Amino acid sequence: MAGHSEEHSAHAHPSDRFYWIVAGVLAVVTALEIGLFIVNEQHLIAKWLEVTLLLILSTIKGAAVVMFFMHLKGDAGIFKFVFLVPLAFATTLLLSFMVLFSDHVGIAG
Amino acid sequence: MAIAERTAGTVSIPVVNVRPGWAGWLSTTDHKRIGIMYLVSAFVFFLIGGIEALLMRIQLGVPDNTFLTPDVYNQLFTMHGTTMIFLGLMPLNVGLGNYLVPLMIGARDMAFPRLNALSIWLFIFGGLMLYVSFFVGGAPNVGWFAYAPLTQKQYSPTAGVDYWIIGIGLTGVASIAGALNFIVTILNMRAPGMTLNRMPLFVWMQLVVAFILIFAFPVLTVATIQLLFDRHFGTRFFLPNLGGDVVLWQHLFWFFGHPEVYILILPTMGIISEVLPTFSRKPIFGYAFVAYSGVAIGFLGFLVWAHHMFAVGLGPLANAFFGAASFLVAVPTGVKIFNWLATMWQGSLNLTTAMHYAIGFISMFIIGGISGVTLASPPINVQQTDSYYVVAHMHYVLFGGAIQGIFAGIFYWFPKMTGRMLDERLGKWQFWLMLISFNLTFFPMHLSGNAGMPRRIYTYEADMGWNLWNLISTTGSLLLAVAFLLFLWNVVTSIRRGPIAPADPWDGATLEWAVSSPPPVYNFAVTPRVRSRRPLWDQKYPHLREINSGHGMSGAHNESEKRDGFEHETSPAMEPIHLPSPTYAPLIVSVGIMILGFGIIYLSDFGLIAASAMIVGLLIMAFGILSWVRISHVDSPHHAH
Amino acid sequence: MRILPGTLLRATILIALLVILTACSAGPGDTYDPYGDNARRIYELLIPIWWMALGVFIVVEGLLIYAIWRFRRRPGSTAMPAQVHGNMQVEILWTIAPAIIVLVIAVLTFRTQAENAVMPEDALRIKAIGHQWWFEFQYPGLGAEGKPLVTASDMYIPVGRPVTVVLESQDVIHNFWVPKLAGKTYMIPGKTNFLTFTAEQPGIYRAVCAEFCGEAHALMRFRVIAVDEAEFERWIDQKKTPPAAPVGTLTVNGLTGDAARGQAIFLDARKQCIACHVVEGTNARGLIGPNLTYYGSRQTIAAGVLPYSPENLARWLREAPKLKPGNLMSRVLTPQWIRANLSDQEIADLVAYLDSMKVSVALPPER
Amino acid sequence: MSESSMTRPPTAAAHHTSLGVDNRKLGVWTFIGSETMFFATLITTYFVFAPVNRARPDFQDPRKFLDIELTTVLASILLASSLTMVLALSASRRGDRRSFTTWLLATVGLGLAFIGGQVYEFNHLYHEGLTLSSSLFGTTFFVLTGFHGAHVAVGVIWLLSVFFKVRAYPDSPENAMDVEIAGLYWHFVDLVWVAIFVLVYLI
Ligand code: HEA
Ligand code: HEA
Ligand code: HEC
Ligand code: CUA
Ligand SMILES: [Cu+2]
Repeated sequence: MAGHSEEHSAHAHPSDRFYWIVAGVLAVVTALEIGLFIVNEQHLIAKWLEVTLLLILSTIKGAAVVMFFMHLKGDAGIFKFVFLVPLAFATTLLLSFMVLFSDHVGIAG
Repeated sequence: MAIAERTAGTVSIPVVNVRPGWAGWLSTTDHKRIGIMYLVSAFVFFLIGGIEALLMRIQLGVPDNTFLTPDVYNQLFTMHGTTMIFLGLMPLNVGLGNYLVPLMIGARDMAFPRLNALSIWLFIFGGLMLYVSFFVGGAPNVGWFAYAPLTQKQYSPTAGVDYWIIGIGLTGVASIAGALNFIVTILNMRAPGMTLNRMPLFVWMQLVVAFILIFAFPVLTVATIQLLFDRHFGTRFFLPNLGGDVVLWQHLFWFFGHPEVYILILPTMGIISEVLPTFSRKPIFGYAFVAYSGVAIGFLGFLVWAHHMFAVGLGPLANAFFGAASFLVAVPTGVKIFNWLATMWQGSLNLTTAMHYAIGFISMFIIGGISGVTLASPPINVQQTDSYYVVAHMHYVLFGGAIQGIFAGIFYWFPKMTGRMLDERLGKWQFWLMLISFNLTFFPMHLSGNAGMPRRIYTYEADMGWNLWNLISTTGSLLLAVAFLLFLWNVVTSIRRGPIAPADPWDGATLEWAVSSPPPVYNFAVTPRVRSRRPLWDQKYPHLREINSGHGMSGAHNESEKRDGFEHETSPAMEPIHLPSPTYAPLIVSVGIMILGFGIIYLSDFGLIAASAMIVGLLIMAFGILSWVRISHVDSPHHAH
Repeated sequence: MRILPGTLLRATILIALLVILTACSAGPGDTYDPYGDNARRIYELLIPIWWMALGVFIVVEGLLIYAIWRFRRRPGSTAMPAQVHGNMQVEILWTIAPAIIVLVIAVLTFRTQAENAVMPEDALRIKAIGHQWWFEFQYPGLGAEGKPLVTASDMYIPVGRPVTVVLESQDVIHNFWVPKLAGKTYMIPGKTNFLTFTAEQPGIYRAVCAEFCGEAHALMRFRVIAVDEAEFERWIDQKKTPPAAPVGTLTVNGLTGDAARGQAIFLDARKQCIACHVVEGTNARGLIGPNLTYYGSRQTIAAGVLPYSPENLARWLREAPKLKPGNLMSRVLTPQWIRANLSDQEIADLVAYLDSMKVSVALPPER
Repeated sequence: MSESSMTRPPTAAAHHTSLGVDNRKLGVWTFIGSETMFFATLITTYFVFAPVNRARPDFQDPRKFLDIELTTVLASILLASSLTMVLALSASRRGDRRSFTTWLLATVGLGLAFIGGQVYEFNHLYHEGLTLSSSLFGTTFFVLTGFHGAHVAVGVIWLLSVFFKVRAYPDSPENAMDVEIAGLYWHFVDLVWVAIFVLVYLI
């Protein structure tokens, strides 16, 4: 991590080669996702495990896009703030609504 | 004291290319003019909302009244609520912010002056669109939170709801654009030395509010888009018989709606935090606590939305959670209240009209806050929700709180904005009349609410025991109108004949008082360098300067820095003053968007005509954007003129 | 000295209001006058919170008024007060003190919440369905042949026995509120809600729809009639047998209506009534409007628009569009339609018929 | 304006900012934060209704309608466009105008390809009987992916406007920033697709 942030700091921008590598990683992860999806049409592993793996893989993907393509990694802290705080709110929104809509008891007060 | 004069010899004063007369206003990108346009248009909308309220109050003055038909009454309360919130209070706050934030942080303008102009136009057109609905088949009549499925075509066949959606949509885009502008301006355009820790509290609160806005508003936008699709394009988000979920609308609306009420109150809490110290001749007590409690309120505001839904049947667990979270808001709010009291404590209170209103804010807001706490208790809430008790609560916080806070701000900053003083004596008459009639109007609503009077009823039976309360309310509201007329009179006469305002009429402490009244277009001839929270104050009273200002900041002040609250850049002659040129582009873009909006409303009913309107709108928009891009390039600081 | 008279004035007004409050007797919708366990527990929760709130109010306003009086700038004074920036101890104090108060409030709240959420197994279940703009009540299994017993606008319940109201809606959201018996609960299309309460005293309780539900929301009312258990059984027994063939006459507004003729008109498809209304034991099977079986025993007409009386009933049939703007009956029974299709004599006959269907119950007092 | 003021480096006094970051870049990042909430709400709605859809008589099974091959192509297109975008930025920072043009137009092309793919997909689904009103899945799916598609379209227009601006004023010192902020928006739209891809198509 430290090694990279060196590279991204100040105005030293990463090389094109680096972007190609990131894109390669993204391609591989996407392939893994799709592979997992197709293979598990046969229900080889439990659904929850598949979902967890998929979420992890796409988090990696998203993080790579944000950190390297959008250069959030190593960029000014304020950008992290204005992006990550709403991201946290957004996640809260999603999770809390899933809880709220999971079952209705129907007793008021 | 005015820097502009003192240093004018050493800087290049820009030739400002302001168009004369109306054209100047239509093409302006000056944050001060835009601020005034916000204030004036919002105040006009406010008066219209007030007249709607008066009509409702007349209808409710006596039981079984037939002054209004139910449908008209329903349109009136919907438009009253929508107007007051979206077209009155919010833009009044935005207007003050627009005018003052750049001045207070020592900037020449907002970060994006043209975007700022777009915001004001979208706001005005959004408001006008809402009001067009009255003339084309009926205004929205579903209440300001527009619960599904009443809003569906089946139950609300007129275009009123569509106008509501589009009108709110336009003002919503305006608000989001405005919030982006505030965030960037406040974070990035502060004068040298103006650390976050030295920012005036009004600016702090505007910053918090801008963040709340950009987090909360998109949720409303999505909900209204979904409703629009339900009404016109065959979706079923909120159609229960097809599997849609009407409770989802409520969650989405209030996920926005509760943060919204803090959007309304926090800027005025910022005003109070400016007015009280000035007229107490003391610094704000517990600056950091007042600032961070605002952040805490803003944050907690996102965790309490379902306290508007206790009667929905979410289950005891959910209700308990949202109730507890709501109680928690009382703590940071209390912190603010007590710090304000401590600011006044042992001060030298100059009881100007602005100070009257600031004190009025505290005394009335806590009544609303306390009724909020009873409402936040789920069991109590199910007795009080949907009753006039809620109407009482909201008006104590909205009127007793926010509107009185705005008046504090207007009386405080009017001299700065117009160069004239308002009449203080008239102002105090207005204050007392307003305070009394406000309580006459809204206090009885606690009682009628707890005596079983539901809200949003156009008539009631004579034997319910509510007659006296309603009569008092109606009387009070008529007196309120007199108070507003006093204010209008005061403004009109003072602008013409009021005493000329000096740069610093109140012995203020913050940067806006360092420039002339009204300030020059470029605000500061030379960008000030800030050394403390009270830059101007420290300059006027060097012996009282805050040695350790910015608490916890390193004491790296050298001798010359200690001498002055703020200084000017050491090389004044160097910096050319750069101001954005006037342009019609934002106006054109918003006209295009408005026409597009009309097209959307009628798309499913008048396909061809509406579609052509949409295309026309898009073309106008495209034209506006093109000239926008051109002017912003020509105008860019790097571009040789 | 400027500010004092105003403050006094304000205080006087508030005190005057409080005096009026205590002096005036409870109205029919008063939440401070509970007759049901649910509402009573809420009221008992409100009282301590109210005292705490009053305490906070007095402290804050007291400090405020004292500060204004004590620290106001005297004329000619140029003194510069001490520039105090803050104090950690007091900050902590006034963070913790309100926190403790709200903690107490929360604990009390949760207790009441738990008590009011209890739904006993043996509670009487009544289904309440919201319509634009009236309430329908179904007593499952209590009608003829185990079918639900259906009525509207008057909800009979036994005293002293827990009732669980199962809340549903036919169209938009409504809100079921009997202020003296229980807190309100939404009736939501696509969702079922429950509300349990016990009436502690016999009585006729006013109730309303509290959520805005469209044009005639203000006129969507009902009554809860709590009678003792034996009387309730008697009501059920009568209600579940279809009304006998109508006999007799009734004079309304000078016209003598004939019940049997009225029934014939009612059942005449050209007069439309049966398209929307049910009368048990006849071929009136319309499900759009309220069930009119034993209509003669209603307390009110059209969800509380008028008190029940033959004269008012005749008025309703003639002027429904005016009496309750927007009501769905008037979509068909427009003023023109009525003029063309219902003579005053026919209306008198209809009234005689509807009024002839009565059950006998000993009515409790109005609360 | 005096000549001398123009000789100063563009990031100095004229662009002095409190945080030392560019105003417009900060604005776009903040806007992206706001858009995050926008899409989160749409995605939340999708999830709230997924189980309801399953329980209804007019249930339409996402798995039956969504075609993994087409989706893979769409996802790859957008990911590739992110690469070309960042390469365009890199080229514009280097001042390499030719490869900037290439990569930027490649991005535009990929964006158009994505939109084309989505139009194809929607058309295909429509003929299979999935519409806005056919089921809750149709309702939530089209509104979510449709709004994403609209964002891609806005992105394409934005990129084109940057392209023309740079062509008209090749020496403007703001060009790199113009490209960067358009790129930020573009990557964000890609990012949303990463989420939609997994949440809607795969799970
Ligand atoms: C400016 C706007 C504003 C503000 C600031 C507030 C503040 C609060 N509101 Fe209010 N509210 C509205 C505007 C506002 N509200 C509106 C418009 C509605 C109605 C919407 C509609 O239905 O149309 C509404 C409705 C509303 C409801 C739903 C009612 C219903 O319909 O059922 C609830 C329920 O919890 C609630 C709670 C609160 C609480 C707990 C606060 C708290 O933030 C208050 C905190 C403040 C204090 C408590 C006072 C100061 C504190 C102290 C002095 C410390 C000591 C105090 C204690 C220990 C108690 N509000
Ligand atoms: C900032 C917000 C705000 C403000 C300031 C007000 C101000 C007032 N409100 Fe409002 N109100 C709301 C926000 C606000 N309200 C909201 C959100 C609702 C809920 C809506 C809903 O249920 O959907 C509501 C609902 C509401 C109701 C309940 C309606 C119902 O449920 O049936 C009532 C009833 O009395 C009421 C009354 C008033 C009155 C008398 C004023 C007075 O204070 C108004 C004072 C102003 C004036 C009296 C205007 C003076 C005008 C002139 C002097 C004329 C000058 C003319 C020219 C120059 C041409 N309001
Ligand atoms: C279009 C359907 C429709 C038709 C036709 C119709 N009604 Fe109604 N009726 C209603 C509805 C709906 C209500 C409830 C109105 C309300 O309270 O909002 C109602 C209410 C009533 C009431 C008052 C019920 C109560 O609960 O107090 C009476 C009595 C009544 N109708 C009688 C009649 C008679 C007699 C006719 C024929 C001449 C008739 N109705 C025709 C729909 C209809
Ligand atoms: Cu039903 Cu209001
Ligand atoms: Cu709230």
